[in-house]
Amino acid sequence: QAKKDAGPNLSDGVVKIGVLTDLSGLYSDLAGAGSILAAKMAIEDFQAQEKGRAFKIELVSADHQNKGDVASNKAREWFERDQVDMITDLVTTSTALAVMPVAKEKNRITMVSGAAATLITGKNCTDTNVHYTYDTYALANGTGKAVVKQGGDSWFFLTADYAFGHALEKDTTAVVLANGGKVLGSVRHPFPGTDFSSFLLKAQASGAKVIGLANAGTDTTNSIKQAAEFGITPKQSLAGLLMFITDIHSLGLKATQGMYLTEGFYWDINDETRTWSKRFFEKHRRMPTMVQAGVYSSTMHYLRAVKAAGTDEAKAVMAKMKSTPVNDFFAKNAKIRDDGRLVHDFYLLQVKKPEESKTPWDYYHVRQVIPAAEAVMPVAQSECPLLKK
Amino acid sequence: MNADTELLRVTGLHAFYGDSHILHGMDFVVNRGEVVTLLGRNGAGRTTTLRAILGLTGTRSGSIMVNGRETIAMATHDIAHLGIGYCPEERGIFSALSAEENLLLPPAVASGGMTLAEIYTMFPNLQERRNSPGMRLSGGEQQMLAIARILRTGAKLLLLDEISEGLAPVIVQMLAGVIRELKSRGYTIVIVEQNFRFAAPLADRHYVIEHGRIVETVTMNELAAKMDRLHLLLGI
Amino acid sequence: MSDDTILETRDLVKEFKGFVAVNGVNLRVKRGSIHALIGPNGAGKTTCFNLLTKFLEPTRGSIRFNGIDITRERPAEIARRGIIRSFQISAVFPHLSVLENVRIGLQRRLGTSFHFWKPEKSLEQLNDRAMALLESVDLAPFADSITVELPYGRKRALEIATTLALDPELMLLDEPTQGMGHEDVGRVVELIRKVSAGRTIMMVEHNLNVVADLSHTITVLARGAVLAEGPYAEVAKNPQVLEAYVGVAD
Amino acid sequence: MFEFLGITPQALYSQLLVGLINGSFYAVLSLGLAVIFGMLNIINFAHGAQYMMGAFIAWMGLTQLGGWLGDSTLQINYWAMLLIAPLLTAAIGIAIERTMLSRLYKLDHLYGLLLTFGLALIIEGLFRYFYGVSGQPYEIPEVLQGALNLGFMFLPKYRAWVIVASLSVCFATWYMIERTKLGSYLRAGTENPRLVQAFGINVPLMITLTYGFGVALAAFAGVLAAPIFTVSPLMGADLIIVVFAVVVIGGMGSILGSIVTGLGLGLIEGLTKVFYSEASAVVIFVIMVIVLLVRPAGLFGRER
Amino acid sequence: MVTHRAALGFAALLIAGLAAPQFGIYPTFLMKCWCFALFACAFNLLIGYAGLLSFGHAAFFGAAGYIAGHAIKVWGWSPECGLLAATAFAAALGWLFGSLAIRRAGIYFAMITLALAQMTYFAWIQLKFTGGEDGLQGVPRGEMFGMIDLTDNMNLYYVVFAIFLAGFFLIYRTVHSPFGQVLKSIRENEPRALSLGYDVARYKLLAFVLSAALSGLAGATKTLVFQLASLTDAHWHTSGEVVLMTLLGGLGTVFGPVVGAFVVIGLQNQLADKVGSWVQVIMGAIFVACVLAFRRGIVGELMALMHRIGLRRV
Ligand SMILES: Nc1ncnc2c1ncn2[C@@H]1O[C@H](COP(=O)(O)OP(=O)(O)OP(=O)(O)O)[C@@H](O)[C@H]1O
Ligand SMILES: Nc1ncnc2c1ncn2[C@@H]1O[C@H](COP(=O)(O)OP(=O)(O)OP(=O)(O)O)[C@@H](O)[C@H]1O
Ligand SMILES: [Mg+2]
Ligand SMILES: [Mg+2]
Repeated sequence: QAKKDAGPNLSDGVVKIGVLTDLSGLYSDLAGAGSILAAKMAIEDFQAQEKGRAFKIELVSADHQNKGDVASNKAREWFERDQVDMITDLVTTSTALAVMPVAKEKNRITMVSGAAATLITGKNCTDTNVHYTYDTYALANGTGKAVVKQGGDSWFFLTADYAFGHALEKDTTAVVLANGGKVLGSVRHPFPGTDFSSFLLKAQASGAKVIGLANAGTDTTNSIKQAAEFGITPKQSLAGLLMFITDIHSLGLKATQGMYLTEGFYWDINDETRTWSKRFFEKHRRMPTMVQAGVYSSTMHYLRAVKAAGTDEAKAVMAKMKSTPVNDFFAKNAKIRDDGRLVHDFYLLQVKKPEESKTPWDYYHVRQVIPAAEAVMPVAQSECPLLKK
Repeated sequence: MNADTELLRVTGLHAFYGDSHILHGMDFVVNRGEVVTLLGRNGAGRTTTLRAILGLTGTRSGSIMVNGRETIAMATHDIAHLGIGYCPEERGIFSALSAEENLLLPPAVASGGMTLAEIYTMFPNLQERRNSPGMRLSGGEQQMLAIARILRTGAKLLLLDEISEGLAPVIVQMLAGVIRELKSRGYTIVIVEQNFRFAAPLADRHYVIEHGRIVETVTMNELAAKMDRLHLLLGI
Repeated sequence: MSDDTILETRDLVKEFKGFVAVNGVNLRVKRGSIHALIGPNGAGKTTCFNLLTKFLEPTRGSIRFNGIDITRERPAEIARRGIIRSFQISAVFPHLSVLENVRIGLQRRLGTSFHFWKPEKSLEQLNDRAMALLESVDLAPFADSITVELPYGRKRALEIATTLALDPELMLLDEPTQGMGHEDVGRVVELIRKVSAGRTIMMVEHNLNVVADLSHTITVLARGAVLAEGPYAEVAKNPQVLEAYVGVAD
Repeated sequence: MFEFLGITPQALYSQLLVGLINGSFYAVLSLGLAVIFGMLNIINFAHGAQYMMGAFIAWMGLTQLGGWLGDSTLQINYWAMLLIAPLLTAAIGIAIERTMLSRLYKLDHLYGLLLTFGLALIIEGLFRYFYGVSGQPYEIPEVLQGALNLGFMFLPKYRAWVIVASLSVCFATWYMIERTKLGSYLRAGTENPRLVQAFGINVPLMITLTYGFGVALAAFAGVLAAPIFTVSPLMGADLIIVVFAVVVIGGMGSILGSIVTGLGLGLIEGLTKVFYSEASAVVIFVIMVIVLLVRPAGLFGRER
Repeated sequence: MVTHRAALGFAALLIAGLAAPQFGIYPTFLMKCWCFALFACAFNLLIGYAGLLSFGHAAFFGAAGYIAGHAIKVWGWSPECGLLAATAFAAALGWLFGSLAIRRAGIYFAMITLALAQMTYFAWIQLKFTGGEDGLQGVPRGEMFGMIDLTDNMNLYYVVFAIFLAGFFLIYRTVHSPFGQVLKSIRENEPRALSLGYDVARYKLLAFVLSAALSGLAGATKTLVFQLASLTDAHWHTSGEVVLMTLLGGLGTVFGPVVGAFVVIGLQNQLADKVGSWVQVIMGAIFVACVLAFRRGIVGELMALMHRIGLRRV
């Protein structure tokens, strides 16, 4: 029973938000049910702030199984049949890339939090999309630069042999070279892989100081474990180019201590992040990942924009979202660029030693706050046609 | 008759393959040291009788006493251990095994089986082809192997199904000799045959089967007298 | 090669890993005759059949059919030349109807066997011919039955009908009466005699009555080589044959 | 010092050794498949899932059992698990064989493949539901931590143990099947179980135990794998396809073939990783196609 | 009698297909179902009538998807040309696979097709134009024959349905053709067919190529519907799914695969959001149930039931 008189001019009387995420696959820990929870919290908080007077909001969610076709199929169904207005999360690049053109065609909004590729705001950018949380450039850039500065100036890459791994390697190589380091070589491993020892031996033979892990998920965790087994670490150090707090959690601090990594969010930055994260933890029994925090923040930002624009029409809402800066526990004064990139601060983190960790999920030293302008890919490098007006 | 003289007693045996009822109450007895044949036309149920004795058909009911033990409810492999050797109609040579492996396959179920050397003297073809895979043997060689295989096990009750099939006349003659020899050693033998000329001189008794029942019993002495009846029943 | 020789082999040899199963066999089969191949078990009869139909590759030697060298041809080609074999165990298409079984044999000569776009109806033109063939082996009443349900003897008859459908010049029968009851044996013998009109038949058979009854020429194989050849009366008296095959009558 | 295509001999040796380690996993897994295929004529699609179960049981015993029973000191260590996990998995396998597979022997063998495919989906799905897919850590047992200095490389002790353990198991299996009467019973039992039973052998029991044994081999490999590969519900799913290829190359059902081919392909795959790592995922399939072109029955298979 | 029943089935299928979207059933879902139904029918041609279980059929389905996607998106071909090119490619791939695989039968055949499919799967990951694991997105639907606007969902629906019908009819025809007869005889007794002069390998190969081509057509059509080609379609799980559809619907029945495809896709659609990873478990359970309890599949069991009732009446 939406109070239509008080609320904005909505197409079908409700604002429908879809969380399209990985509920059963490799990334269900870092997004999945936690992302749905985050979106739900955002809706509840928004309704509470508006004292329920704003408009009716519905939440739907589905598992995209990390498959582009499943995601596009579901999105199409949501848009065409269920009048969903906005889809968030989209964990892998393939799902994001598959859903974005559908959304554009149907004039709806996507707010990607889970996917990583810079393609999303690059060649494949759309004007109905926001890439909210992080991308490979930001992570590679943050970690790459920091590690070279710490003296890790010769690199060897262990790269997952698929588009995403290649992109990660390319981005990081650029950063390493730009900061005066050198790249001694790289090896491509099949994706997904199980045994990395051959590749690690090659990395070892290269004599590089740093082995950059341009892979994700279990590939990364397996590489880290096996590097320790073959005595490669700590003689050479590893740099995880795409890692989440859940990876550290499953590997344990013993295996990961000392590693550098970059994230767009960490629960233990300040009181605001802690307060929100504690609330999240109460319900989920796990601390939020940056993806989940991003889902909350993006949903909230979207709802506020709908309210402000007085409509759920995508172009108008998009314009509102771009003109209003994000200001919450997740990001401060962050703005959405024309290519859809949310420009916000990132954190360079180092994994604590086991003895330094006092409470569960107390995993990182925050080594540096990477200012927004430095963290994301400069407009000049972007291939997004929307930026070239 | 009592359990000392009779080795096999079948009473009221019914057997089925799925829904089809094949044996309709068979009754017959085989005494120790006897050679008995089961005669009948194609499809009369002779093979089924042998298979039923070993529990290889579908459901069966009635009674089968082997050596004084009721076997109708026993598992096939336990029945075999009562001392039965079976040579199936389709020979059942294992193609994955060599001839000699085939020969050595059946485990001994009693003492006193023939030795490998004895068997090879009996069937020189097999010795020559011993390392050849079972399925590569010629039709007749397979037949010889199927018989030879059970002579090793010490089984004293042999169920032989159409053993003269596909063999050269000279080998058939030799087989007749083998059966006489076995009989003289005290073996008990049930033969299923089409080749009446082969079976007739060997057997102490003939049972004629029709539609899953014994319709006629002919002892060796009665053979000449009942020849006409046999002609009628078997179309010989 | 004279015109009345339909099939001729020269020094046909087949070795299996050092074992010589067929050893220099020279066969000469007269057109229109029934030619029996007999011999002790393991003599190489089935192997010979397999060589003639190219189910096995000869190690050496040549095969000529109607004066043409067919030693290098593939089984299907041989069949298309008109040499059709039967198997030691019955070979029918169990889940097709009896009529369809025969039609498979007839169908090849329509030349439409690869035509996946033609309706099945296009095969119905063959039904009359198929029925006639079934008639000739007394199977007409069973035309619509599913083949598995036939008794053994009738399956053999059906197999012969299917073979006849190809109108083979040369039929190779491997132990056609094996496993049959006495009546069936008689029926098959009659059948073979009937269909032998106008074609050549080669057969392997252990039932000497059948051999004596049917064949014009007999070749006796032993240990892969020809031991004797000639009409039954002659061969049956050959002492070597008696010893190796027939045995001494008791 | 000579170099071969830019690789020093030391590096080459170490890569070969690493290839051998993977090869021994392939060998144990394909051996299990070969045993099951050779004897039951069933392609055990659930083999990967059973491998995964072995690893999971080991992990549960070490880290979960205490929690379940309310006594956190209660643990079953790696060594005990090398025995317990295969036995437990085999027990499950036996239950599967008794209740399901045994009904299929009379049918086309393809049904066995389809059934085990379904089972694999179920097992993997259940584990995914309960444990997620991101994987569980499992520590290398104390005594096997650290590495041996071989001069040309540091060989982790655990990997050395993997080679020793799997080769011994392979050899023992080979001996049992090829050098004792058991082998011919099994092979004959595949072909004509009723007849073998008529010879006095308890064939159903033998088949059940054989399936159990094949499954146990998979679980054994799973326990071996637990400390070096993350324990995850998906660990067997893709591996199994590679192992199928190994079995096909070796010649299906050939015991010796599966062992030798498993080791050999591990080596070849290792070398591919060194010289052209992009191809390492396909090299086995390429070899498979080549082998099949030349020898349709596989390297050690019998032509039928 | 048989043709009578088949005609009835055809009519029902036609009416259901034409009417379904009018009853508010979501057309994109239906289109997906038709694509998989065609795929399953093509697969059934091979297993049901030639007795060959291919466990690598996703290779054709997926490959054609990529070819169609690339031709339409990058080369700017019209949809019908894209579909044709993709079908032709699948046929060629089928010829290649077939020539290798038909040298063996039974389980060996299944394994070899699986491995070959796996090889192509890795090729798709490596090749640049497929977009690797990201897939090939944004394939324009364009205009069919320059006149039917496919961006309209309803137009597209009827085009897809027409494609399905054409494929379905071709398969039906093939099964009931002189060629189909020979195929059946080969399945029944291969040495005998050979001895009758049929070049068995060539018949099997033609069946394989036909099946591959039609699977390709199905995959290409799916790309057109979803405007996307992805690795999923080429993955061996998809090969497994099509086996499931066919088995569930009824191996070797004309309509079985269609029913199976609808049930499986429908279930996946219904369950995916509600039960998450249980979908896999449920699919597995269906597999097991089919193999153990009703091997004739839905349509097969129905036909058996009708047969029984019919017998009783007579
Ligand atoms: N596995 C089976 N399933 C169903 N029916 C069978 C089966 N085996 C045999 N029969 C049927 O049982 C009947 C008796 O068969 P059996 O094999 O006992 O005959 P037989 O007297 O040995 O004759 P022969 O071996 O000469 O054909 C036949 O009608 C046959 O069709
Ligand atoms: N493929 C093969 N590999 C090895 N040896 C074989 C092969 N085929 C046949 N042989 C051997 O060749 C010999 C001849 O076999 P063949 O089958 O031709 O005999 P046959 O004359 O038909 O005998 P029978 O009358 O017993 O059927 C036999 O000793 C057999 O073991
Ligand atoms: Mg019989
Ligand atoms: Mg022979």
